[in-house]
Amino acid sequence: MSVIIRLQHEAFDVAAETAALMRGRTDIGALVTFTGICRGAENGDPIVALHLEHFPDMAEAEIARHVDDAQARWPLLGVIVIHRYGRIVPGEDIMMVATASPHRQVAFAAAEFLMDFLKTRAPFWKRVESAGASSWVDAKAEDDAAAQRWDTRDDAAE
Amino acid sequence: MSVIIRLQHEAFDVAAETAALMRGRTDIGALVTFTGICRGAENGDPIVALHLEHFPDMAEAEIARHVDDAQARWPLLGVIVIHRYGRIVPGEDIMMVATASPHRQVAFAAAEFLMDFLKTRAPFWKRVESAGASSWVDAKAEDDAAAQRWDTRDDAAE
Amino acid sequence: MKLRYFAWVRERVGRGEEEIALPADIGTVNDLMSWLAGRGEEYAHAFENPKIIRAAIDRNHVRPDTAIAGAQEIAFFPPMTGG
Amino acid sequence: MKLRYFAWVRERVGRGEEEIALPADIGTVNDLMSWLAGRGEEYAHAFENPKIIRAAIDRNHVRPDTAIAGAQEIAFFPPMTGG
Repeated sequence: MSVIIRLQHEAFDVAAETAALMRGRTDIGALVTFTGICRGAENGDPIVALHLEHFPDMAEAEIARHVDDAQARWPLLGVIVIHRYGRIVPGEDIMMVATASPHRQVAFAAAEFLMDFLKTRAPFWKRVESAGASSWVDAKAEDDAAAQRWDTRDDAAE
Repeated sequence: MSVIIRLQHEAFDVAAETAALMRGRTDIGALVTFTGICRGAENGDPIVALHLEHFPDMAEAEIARHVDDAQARWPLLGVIVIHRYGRIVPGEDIMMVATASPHRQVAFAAAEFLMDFLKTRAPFWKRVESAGASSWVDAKAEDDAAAQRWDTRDDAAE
Repeated sequence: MKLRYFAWVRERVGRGEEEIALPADIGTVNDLMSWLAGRGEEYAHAFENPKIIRAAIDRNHVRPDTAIAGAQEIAFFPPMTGG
Repeated sequence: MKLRYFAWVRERVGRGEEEIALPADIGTVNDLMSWLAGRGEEYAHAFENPKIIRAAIDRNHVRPDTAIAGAQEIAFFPPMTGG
């Protein structure tokens, strides 16, 4: 399986990343990509930018653990996870996940699985910069609930 | 909402299509794309090409009905459905779905919903061209089951 | 009445569409498939297992027990395999 | 022992990391948070509600009742909001 995990400040190009994953292969029948984009408002209030803080080594290790877990659950042929950090303005991409498989259900399930874990377990924190103010984004209970639906073992740290 | 539905023989460019959907917008926080790709083998046997036959007017109407249904279920900001017909060789894209929303769960759910219905209700038929033979692809019971999970009313024609 | 055939139904019937004047006593889609099956060897082959054939009236999926009264166009085809 | 702080825990403590010699009687992550809360106003503020603070030992998520024996590095941070 082809796995790419990258943490970077720079913008990424979803098409170039997935093209590299697919190149020369004819065993992939389904490709799902998720792109998370910085919105121009949070809870109705306009924002100037998001600042993403992260814990570099742990983030990479934690993502790799969940990619391994996804591989153990489903017959995946390729996975890409790219997550940006630093200052990101509205309209810019924040992160992407791509999953490739022979069949669509596997690709969708793995992409949702990885997203649910990135939201709740990958050590990234969003701070909102708005006109004259700055505040940390609160974690959402619905994200924890979404991640818990994949739990089959009682090894969650939260 | 921005909706693009296209049936065409020509190849499409997922990145160009989604870029057009996102252009100038800052309300989209989540973009999910699904790409269906022609594999080089079906059930372990190598194939030369897929031939996609379709019922043009009905296909477009049927896809539009399911896009309307998806919009009624979820707060979508954009949907793209492009499906090719004619001869397609291994490694080429067959079809794509893209769904855009403020939040990821909606984008994932709508993309899966549209895929399940495209598989079972959109009038397309795949014929496999292999060395010296040609055969129609059988419908899969698992695709019907996948589509039925969205049924809340008893209006399915099958 | 315009009839249309797709995929292996089309291949077996030997044409993609035709105009046919139907007898007045054909009530449902199922009745129409039975009547078509009696029109010759190629139709008998195409409609030998009507349970696996899907139908659309005026580009809407319909059940086999749907009345055909008022239909402009009826299409017959195998279960779909797009996507 | 190396301690690391992220997001508003870092902002309240006033630094991103530090080396600290811990008393021998600190058994768990929870014990460590209680002890840190007693180190001054900024720590008291950071750890005023330990229930909402997450911890990682050597870059693995751990529960608050996890023993810290053998840890090289312990990190404290709010619930994550990436993705």
